[in-house]
Amino acid sequence: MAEAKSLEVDLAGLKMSNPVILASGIMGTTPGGLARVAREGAGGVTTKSLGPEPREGHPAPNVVKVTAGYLNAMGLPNPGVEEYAGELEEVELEATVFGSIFAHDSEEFSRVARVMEPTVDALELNLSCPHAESLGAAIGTRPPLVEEIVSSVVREVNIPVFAKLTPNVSDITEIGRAAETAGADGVVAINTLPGMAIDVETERPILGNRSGGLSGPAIHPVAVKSAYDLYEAISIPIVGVGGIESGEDVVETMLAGATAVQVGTAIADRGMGVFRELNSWLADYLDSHQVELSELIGAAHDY
Amino acid sequence: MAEAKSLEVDLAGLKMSNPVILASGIMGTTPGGLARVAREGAGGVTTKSLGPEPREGHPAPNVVKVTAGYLNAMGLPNPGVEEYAGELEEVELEATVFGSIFAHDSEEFSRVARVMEPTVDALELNLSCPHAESLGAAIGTRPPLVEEIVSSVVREVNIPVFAKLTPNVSDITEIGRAAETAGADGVVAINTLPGMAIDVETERPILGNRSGGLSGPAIHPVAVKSAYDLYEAISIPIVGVGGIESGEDVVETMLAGATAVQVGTAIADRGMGVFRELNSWLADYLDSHQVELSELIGAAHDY
Amino acid sequence: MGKDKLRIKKINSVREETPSVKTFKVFDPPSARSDPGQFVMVWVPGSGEIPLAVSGVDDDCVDLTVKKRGSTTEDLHELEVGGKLGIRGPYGNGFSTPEEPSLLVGGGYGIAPLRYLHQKYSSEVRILVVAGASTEEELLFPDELDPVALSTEDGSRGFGGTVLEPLKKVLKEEEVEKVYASGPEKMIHRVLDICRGRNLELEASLERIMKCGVGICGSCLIDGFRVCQDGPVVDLDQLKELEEFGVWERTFSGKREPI
Amino acid sequence: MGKDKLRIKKINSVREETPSVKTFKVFDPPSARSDPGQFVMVWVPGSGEIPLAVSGVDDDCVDLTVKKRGSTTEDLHELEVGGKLGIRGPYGNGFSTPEEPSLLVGGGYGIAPLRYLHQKYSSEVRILVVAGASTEEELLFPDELDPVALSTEDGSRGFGGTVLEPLKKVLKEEEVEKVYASGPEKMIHRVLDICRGRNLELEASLERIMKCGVGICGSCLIDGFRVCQDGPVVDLDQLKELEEFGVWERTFSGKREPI
Ligand SMILES: Cc1cc2nc3c(=O)[nH]c(=O)nc-3n(C[C@H](O)[C@H](O)[C@H](O)COP(=O)(O)OP(=O)(O)OC[C@H]3O[C@@H](n4cnc5c(N)ncnc54)[C@H](O)[C@@H]3O)c2cc1C
Ligand SMILES: Cc1cc2nc3c(=O)[nH]c(=O)nc-3n(C[C@H](O)[C@H](O)[C@H](O)COP(=O)(O)OP(=O)(O)OC[C@H]3O[C@@H](n4cnc5c(N)ncnc54)[C@H](O)[C@@H]3O)c2cc1C
Ligand SMILES: Cc1cc2nc3c(=O)[nH]c(=O)nc-3n(C[C@H](O)[C@H](O)[C@H](O)COP(=O)(O)O)c2cc1C
Ligand SMILES: Cc1cc2nc3c(=O)[nH]c(=O)nc-3n(C[C@H](O)[C@H](O)[C@H](O)COP(=O)(O)O)c2cc1C
Ligand code: FES
Ligand code: FES
Repeated sequence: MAEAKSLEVDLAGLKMSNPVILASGIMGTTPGGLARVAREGAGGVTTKSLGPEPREGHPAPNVVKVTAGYLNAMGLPNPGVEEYAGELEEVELEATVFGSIFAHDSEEFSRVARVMEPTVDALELNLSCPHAESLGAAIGTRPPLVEEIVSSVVREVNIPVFAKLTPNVSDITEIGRAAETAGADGVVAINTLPGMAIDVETERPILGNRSGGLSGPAIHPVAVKSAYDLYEAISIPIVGVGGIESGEDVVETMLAGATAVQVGTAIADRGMGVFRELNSWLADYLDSHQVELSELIGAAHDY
Repeated sequence: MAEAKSLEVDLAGLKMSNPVILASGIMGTTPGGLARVAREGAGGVTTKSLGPEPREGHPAPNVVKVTAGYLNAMGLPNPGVEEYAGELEEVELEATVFGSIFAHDSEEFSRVARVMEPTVDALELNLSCPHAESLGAAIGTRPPLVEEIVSSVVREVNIPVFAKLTPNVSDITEIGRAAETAGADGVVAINTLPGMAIDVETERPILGNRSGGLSGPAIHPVAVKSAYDLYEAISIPIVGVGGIESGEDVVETMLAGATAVQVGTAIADRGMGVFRELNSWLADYLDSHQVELSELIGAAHDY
Repeated sequence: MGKDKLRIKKINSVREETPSVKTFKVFDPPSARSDPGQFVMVWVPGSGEIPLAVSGVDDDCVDLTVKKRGSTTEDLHELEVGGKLGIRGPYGNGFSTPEEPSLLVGGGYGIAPLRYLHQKYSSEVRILVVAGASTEEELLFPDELDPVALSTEDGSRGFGGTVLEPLKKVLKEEEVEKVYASGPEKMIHRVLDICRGRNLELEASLERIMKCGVGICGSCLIDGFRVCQDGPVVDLDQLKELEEFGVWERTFSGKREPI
Repeated sequence: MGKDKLRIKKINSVREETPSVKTFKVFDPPSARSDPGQFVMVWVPGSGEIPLAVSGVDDDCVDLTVKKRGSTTEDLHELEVGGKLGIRGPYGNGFSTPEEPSLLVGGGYGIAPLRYLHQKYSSEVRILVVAGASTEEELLFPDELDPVALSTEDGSRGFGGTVLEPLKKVLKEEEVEKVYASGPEKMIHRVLDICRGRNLELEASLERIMKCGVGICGSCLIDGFRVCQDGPVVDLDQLKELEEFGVWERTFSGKREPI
């Protein structure tokens, strides 16, 4: 019998045991949550997005189920980067740790990045949260701003820097190119799509924040297309996110161009076992198709 | 017992028997298809988008099922506006008829509009088809172009003109405002979202055109938010489209701000009976809630 | 999702039926549970997607009997055992269960769905077959279906010309209550006339361009009738109502052209 | 979708249990099929969304027993019969089925899920109740649960102080194999100590800030344990492993603060 194929992956110089990463904002509110997900088999874990100050987030309801996904309007609750980084130092994590951060401008981004750097393996810049007014959305849709922020953080730190992109633009490759030009080590795509749910009995928007971000299987085809388009446009690695629930979704996203993937909402429907399940499906796939993981990346572009 | 509530609606001066309209591209490839949908109870029907010349569309596969929706890349097949308008004259239609048209620039749009005008009750400008290269997508994402096209068509014809918007922009209200400024009588939102599906066994994009437009329940929350945001931004009527499958979805979209709705993909899963079903649910809702249809429009904004 | 999601399947066996027709056997339980007359959408990766009738069922496998015609069927004919196909469906409705002496009339590869009908019911009900082909060697399933009469365009076997002559002859000689027809629309149009004249029941399987198979794209419309969902099997009463049937067909652009 | 989709329900009845606690009865089959210990997320339109234990079931109706505390519970208390609530769930796991002499210990509105446990099993198994409240008139379900011992903070009835004194007393006097506890985390922490000291089994229902209920937002984490999905019911072995339990709580921002 042939040797089992390796799931190891090199993502912008980060050696990961497998390509399945916990997405930001899911379970990562506390370092204890990250540790749990690492034990459940994720190759990498991403912190909740951390900002310069503590934030309580939006009023509840924060989450509402829709067909094939969830709308969420958490409103970036976080204890502030100092607090979080302090707690993160106490925890032992058996996975690559991505520190997600957000801020209002490039200077603040750099400040937050500096605090985060010592406790994580890489940074992920959340340029894309669609529902925190004046935070994120505006930034992530404007190439010059993206360029300014990314280059300022890249100058500031000595670990890989990823830019997380919003799909809420006409052409995501413009934003990807701006991040690459500014020296980003990789991009993460996509964040949630803007959406809303209104209850017909009370006539009210359900979310406390009225609207929120759509995640889950509903957005998966958008995520695949984003990875595919970015792969044609840039040469830094792409981390694919959005509605990944099955091993098949992982492979599909890698064929589109992703070097690794992130998983968030799937935990709601599939449970914490989802990381092991995806990896074991992936291992079987590599075996039965006699292909190396790295050969999958972008393979759909050959056709 | 109280009298049954009326489903009649006035959409930019068009008197419709009910607010449920067939969306463009579904069943409307031929006037015979429109007639069928009218018989099935739709208050309005929209033609397939017609252009200046016949087009065969993209190579197959043209449609692929994804979770909670479909990706399609038809590629705007149509027999050309002359041919279609000629055939349309032969057919008797018991519903308000919207003629959907597309073209490369404002001049061509006006020309196509002129041919279409005599055979329809209103025009819908497809500014938004995401998968016909250089047709649509580029146009519908640029406010100045939208303004130019809409005003040129509005000058040209004497029937109501609706601009159909793509969600593939950072801020759909900018495009809605451009259409309003240019004199559009209403907007239709939304068209499909850009998406893609790749088969993991053959490593190939499935659609003949590689990528396509996502429709169906998956995009419904995006449609609701679009209608909601547009309602805050413009004062011309909004026709809500995207993943409407149930009477509840109709009411939700109207509460967000729509005066009427369009239904497309639901026909695949719910069958041709969907128009009657939506209307009968709607009638029951109006009765049991003792509310007039027109009171629903935008009611969610009171909260 | 269910039957609409594309399923990638490997070809189990390939049989050459005639110089231009092959039958591909594929393990695919959903379509193996189809009724005769239903069809599947078949993706030939790298080539295209086309509608194909189920021509037979064997446990969890289906037969697809394909005439080499243009680019996609040519590419399909290139595939060998182990080759990959994408399948979705089955779609549309099937033939009713034959309960009285019935006659199947098929032209060319149109015999494909009738072969499945025959396979399923010929042991229970008396079923006669009339078949037509271009030449003797292009005749499909001659042994299985054992036609009581047949035609070839070149006259190399049976009647010379279309299947209509042998059909009329058999209807004169045999007791038949119902006709099941499949083949070119022109042929079916004629069969309709024949059945109306003789007060026979008729069910026919129609073919149009089918881009979606799920009833939304409109490419398969005859009047307001969606062949993919409301058909492909239609009965005599339905056919009578279709004004475009046998008169107009639709091209890929949706333009109508005389048949 | 299933249980996660918000269901809008009208309140069937409202009962004032104490000056600060009301029980709302709502027709909602999915949560009426919950196990004791499970909870629902309840949307008070125009106010907020909060987790509430099911405190009893009556055919297809559930009881929600709610203490007026802050903005959302105040708004909920304003609602009358016919008022609308949104419900999703039930979420989390429930208590195991009591099979041996058991003791329920509840502090304040924490008694709510225990009342459902009692309702469901007290006819089959010997179940004792020890309850605590701030004052005599705030004591919940005194008649139904008929506590063998109780405490009030102001000493107006039973032991003065916490529920821990009456608990210890009863454990000395009665044969008990298993303790079911619900109430403030501090109380449960102490009950844990008491049970460990006496080698008793324990199941406790925990409370944390719950923003999603479906296990993704992370607001309810204790270490890596998601109270909403992995709990809210935990057993003694699980509690022993949780380092933050009884020590740190999390604010709405996720910041940890001493309990
Ligand atoms: C319900 C139904 C059942 C059928 N069953 C059979 C069968 O059992 N055996 C058989 O041999 N043939 C069957 N056909 C006909 C078969 O679909 C065509 O022969 C085939 O599509 C021709 O494709 P081509 O590329 O070889 O030819 P071309 O005519 O060159 O077609 C080129 C392209 O056009 C498209 N195309 C052509 N015809 C159609 C069509 N009808 N619908 C959609 N797209 C089309 C495809 O994308 C194809 O790649 C059936 C057709 C229908 C509608
Ligand atoms: C599993 C579980 C079961 C519970 N069962 C009951 C019960 O049966 N009866 C009962 O009276 N109470 C119960 N609670 C506690 C109840 O959820 C809180 O009392 C309530 O959320 C307080 O909201 P408030 O607005 O009245 O108070 P405040 O403290 O003023 O809260 C203000 C806002 O904060 C949020 N909030 C407060 N507490 C929570 C929380 N725990 N989770 C999420 N959001 C919160 C809400 O959005 C609320 O609107 C339970 C809690 C949990 C976790
Ligand atoms: C509850 C929730 C909270 C999230 N919080 C964040 C966040 O803080 N920062 C961020 O970059 N993305 C956040 N996201 C977006 C996810 O990281 C991810 O991009 C998105 O959910 C799509 O992936 P999924 O479909 O696998 O969930 C959040 C998503 C959800 C559902
Ligand atoms: C098969 C198909 C073809 C379509 N063709 C067109 C078109 O020609 N012109 C257009 O404006 N929109 C077209 N659309 C978009 C629909 O009109 C509609 O905006 C979209 O599908 C969302 O609505 P739904 O979810 O109800 O289908 C098409 C959609 C589908 C699924
Ligand atoms: S093939 Fe699309 S409607 Fe029939
Ligand atoms: S409440 Fe969100 S994870 Fe538990």
